[in-house]
Amino acid sequence: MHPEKQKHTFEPKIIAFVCTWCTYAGADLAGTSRMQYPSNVRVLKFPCTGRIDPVFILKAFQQGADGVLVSGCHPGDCHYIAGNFHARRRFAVFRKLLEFVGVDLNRLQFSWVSAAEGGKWVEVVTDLTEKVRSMGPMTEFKELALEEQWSGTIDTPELQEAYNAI
Amino acid sequence: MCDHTNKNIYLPYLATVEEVIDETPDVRTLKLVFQDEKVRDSFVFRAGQFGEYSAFGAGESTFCIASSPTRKGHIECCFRSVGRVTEELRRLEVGDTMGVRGPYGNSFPIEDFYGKNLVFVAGGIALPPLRTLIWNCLDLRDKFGDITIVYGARTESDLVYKRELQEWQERGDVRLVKTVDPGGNSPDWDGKVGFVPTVLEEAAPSAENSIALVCGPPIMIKFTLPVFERLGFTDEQVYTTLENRMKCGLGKCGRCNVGNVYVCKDGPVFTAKQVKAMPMEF
Amino acid sequence: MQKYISQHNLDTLLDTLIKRGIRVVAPRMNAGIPLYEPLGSSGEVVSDTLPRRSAKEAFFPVCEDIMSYKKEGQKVTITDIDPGRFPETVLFGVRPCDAAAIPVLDAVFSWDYKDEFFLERRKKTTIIGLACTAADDACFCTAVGLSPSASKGSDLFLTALEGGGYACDTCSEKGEALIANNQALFDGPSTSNPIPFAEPQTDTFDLTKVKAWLNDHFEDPLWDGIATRCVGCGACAFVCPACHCFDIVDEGTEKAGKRRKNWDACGFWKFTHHASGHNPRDLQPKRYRNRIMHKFKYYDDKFGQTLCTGCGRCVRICPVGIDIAAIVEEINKK
Amino acid sequence: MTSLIDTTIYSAITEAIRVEAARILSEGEVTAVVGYAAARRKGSAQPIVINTAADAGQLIFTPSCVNNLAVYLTKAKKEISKTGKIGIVVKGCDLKALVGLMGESQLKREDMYLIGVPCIGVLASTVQPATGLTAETIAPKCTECDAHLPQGCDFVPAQTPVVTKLEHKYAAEIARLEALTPAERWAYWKEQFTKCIKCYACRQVCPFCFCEQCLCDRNKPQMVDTTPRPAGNAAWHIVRAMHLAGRCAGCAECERVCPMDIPLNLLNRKMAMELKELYDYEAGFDVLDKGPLTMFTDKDDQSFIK
Repeated sequence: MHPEKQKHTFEPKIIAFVCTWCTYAGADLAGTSRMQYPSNVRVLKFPCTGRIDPVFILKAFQQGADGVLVSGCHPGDCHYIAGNFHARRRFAVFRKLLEFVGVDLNRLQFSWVSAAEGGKWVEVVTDLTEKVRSMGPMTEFKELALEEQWSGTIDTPELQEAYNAI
Repeated sequence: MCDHTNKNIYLPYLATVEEVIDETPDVRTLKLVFQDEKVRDSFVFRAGQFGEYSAFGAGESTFCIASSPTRKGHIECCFRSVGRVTEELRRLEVGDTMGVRGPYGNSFPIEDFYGKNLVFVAGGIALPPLRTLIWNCLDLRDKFGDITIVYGARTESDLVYKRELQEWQERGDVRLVKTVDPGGNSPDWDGKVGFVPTVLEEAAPSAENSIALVCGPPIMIKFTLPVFERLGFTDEQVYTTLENRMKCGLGKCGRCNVGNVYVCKDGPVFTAKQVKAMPMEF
Repeated sequence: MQKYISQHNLDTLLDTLIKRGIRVVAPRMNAGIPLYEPLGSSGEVVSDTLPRRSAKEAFFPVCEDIMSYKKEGQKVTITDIDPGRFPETVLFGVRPCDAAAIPVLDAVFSWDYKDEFFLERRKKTTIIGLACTAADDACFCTAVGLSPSASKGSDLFLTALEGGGYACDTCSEKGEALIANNQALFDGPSTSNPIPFAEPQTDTFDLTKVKAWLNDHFEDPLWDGIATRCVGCGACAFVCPACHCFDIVDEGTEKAGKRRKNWDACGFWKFTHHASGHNPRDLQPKRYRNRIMHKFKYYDDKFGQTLCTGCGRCVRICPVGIDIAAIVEEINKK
Repeated sequence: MTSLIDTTIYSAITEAIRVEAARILSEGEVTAVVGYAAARRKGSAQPIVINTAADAGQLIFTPSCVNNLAVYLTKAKKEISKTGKIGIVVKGCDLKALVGLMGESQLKREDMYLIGVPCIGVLASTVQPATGLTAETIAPKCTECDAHLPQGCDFVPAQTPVVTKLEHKYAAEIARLEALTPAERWAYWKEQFTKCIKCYACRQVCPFCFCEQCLCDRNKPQMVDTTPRPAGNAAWHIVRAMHLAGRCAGCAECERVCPMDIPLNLLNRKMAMELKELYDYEAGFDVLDKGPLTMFTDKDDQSFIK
């Protein structure tokens, strides 16, 4: 009973950094309950949101992610007591930095999903995928990856083909 | 010197891993065959030269060419996996591709050793730079006097080339002195127990008409050179190879210098006399 | 035979070169800093201040690809960079201290192995030097045997004349070829005298005496005295016209990527750090000693030239005010 | 021509610092004093470490004394022997850095003898060392300084800094950038980061960059590209700003030493503003044993979390 999957022109690449105790379990629950959600999301499991370093989010965007989701236990549920409290502050500050540098914050979504909230996981992933799909590919980091210093550039065909491949 | 047909001196030759030999839990030897037919025949090197080995995606790393120049068609390299490149190399299996750039550096002046007695002293993973020379000499055995090999490591499992140590032990024309640091020996260890310099002093090879070749961590070299002096070896009779951080391997990138000596171009093989003339910066 | 070119003709020359598709690199303002960069039009040239980075960048780029690789299963295909595709370049407005450093670099880049990335760009570039008329107290080119009007390294050397226009002396066939191709823009020698050159106020160093001192003072309290201040950054090496050390690094994904050559500096702790943890130059005095030794002794031992042209960039840029001229002056007095 | 800022009190301060340094050295209270001395170029100054009372005469304080000497006391600087108490000449902004380091238990207050300096401003990096101090040539950080008279020092010369009100340069620039659209801000920062040549001067002079091995020097895993291409530069500067968030004391050394004049302190000032707004934290003179990002409350803002 798969819902009819329309052929979309742009399939966003979503990376999800999740904590293994709550959100991963929630995603697992969504799976075992046969809930459907877009397959654009690639899930990376971490012991805690406190372990999710802002440089991972930066690296995800650099390697071609169009949207990043960071999700973990609700405050108070953390297996390590204070992991998500620290993460909360860290991500609040990191968001401001990315915003100041010019990254569109709609591509970065944070959420608390507990092990029982399979539905909420599906909802968060679907919302983010549709939002990013409507925004189109994230070109900032992709174009930046092709920029060269003036002295090192030679007009290689590879460079040209890479430019128009974005 | 290597004759670079193509103009890009940083371009490696591609080679396929033919055989993987685990010497110790973290030291591995790879036997490589060049993929390009022409390179396989034209790649000529001398004992003591080194190469830059590429693990594509991780970078390049510098080790000596461990196989003997007398054995054609393939080369071997032996490395311990400590850094990013060596760990990537460790993941290679038989049939995988890696890059080799070289051969670089000077080499042991083997022609001057003809007719002389040879004393090889090596410690831990520093046997490969001497092993290429040992096999080179053993393949031309009659050209040399008697050959003594003193080789030691921290523990028995740290000894590399265990098969060949066995072979050398069984040969009649080689005197092998194996040792492990005190406490590193298992009950049925048939070699000596003690640090390489002390074992060397006991073996007491005669300095008369002989050449000493030393290779090991700087601490071992520091304690071995005085032993050779006490045994009567002059500084011109003792050769060693220096291991410095290298990137290009051909005298351009500026990081391997000890004083005004570029280890990659003017070395890595030096006499003790040259090493003593260098400032203490290696 | 000395020629003359007016300011207007010079601008026309640069514009025609740009139209012909030749990359004209000259000092221009980039967000408030003078830098050697490709020109859009001749109007952008700024010739009164010394650019913040040196002209070596036209031959020894801050970062360049030297190879690219693709991995499929067990096979790897590597593609070479074709030096033929380096752009034709005219390097205009080069100060004598920058131009003089370039032939010094020729020696190391053609020592036995020919580094085509450097040498091919050298072949494809014509260097138009410009006499220096403004020096500040950081400049010390006269102290290391150069002068504000030295044409060493330039193919064509312009000297600004009073009343506008430049006298130009050809110093190589490339210079002659450039004049031959644009015959109309050059006139006969002019009689007006040049605008007075700059005079850096440092007295000359006796470089052989400095080298002699360095020969037997590898261990000396002088190094500790200076280098306790040095914080170990790469700024002095990167802005220096003569520093040429580089790093080779692979960048890319599992499947494909590039091998890149980019600037490196002996001031960094990582420069000589072994994977085993051993570092022959672990403390900053040893690293800073290597910088002075390489410039005033090692390069002379190997290639018979001094690796410093007295441009003063490292003096201006050093975060902690380490002044190489003061150090060499102190050694000179010993 | 804007009026010269009166810096006559600096000569009296220089005298006071020399006397004090000579005293504490001769009495053996400190083993060394880190201060400023004149350099070769006219009007320029450089950091210096003196060990004997006789050398105290070399100490000066002028508008060219721009370095933050706190970097010499961190463990990143292995060359300076840390035996016994060390005297250090500190401006207000430098002292905030020292306070931050004490908060991160890198330094102990009893190991330092603080010679505070009543400071009315130092020169910007873009001017020649000998130029006079005016509203144009003053360092941008000094236009927003609230630490003209350092607190909690062992000795402060008796001079009182007379401060002229100046237009806050950073606040104005940050407001201008915040008014732009994200695409314009990205273009602005892309242009700035393209200029970076990865000389790491900003990291090496920063008192808070004392890691044994910086994230960017590690290659297992390679989180930040090492080559100075715009992609690697952008990642480096974003990571640097994030690692200094809630720690940076605003001494703006990173911006001063950048050979390419990249306005790096804008990133740090923006982070400081956000932390002030979010968690009411501000770098100051009293040692806090927990920085804003090493603690939490259960009432922290989480409006951005679904």
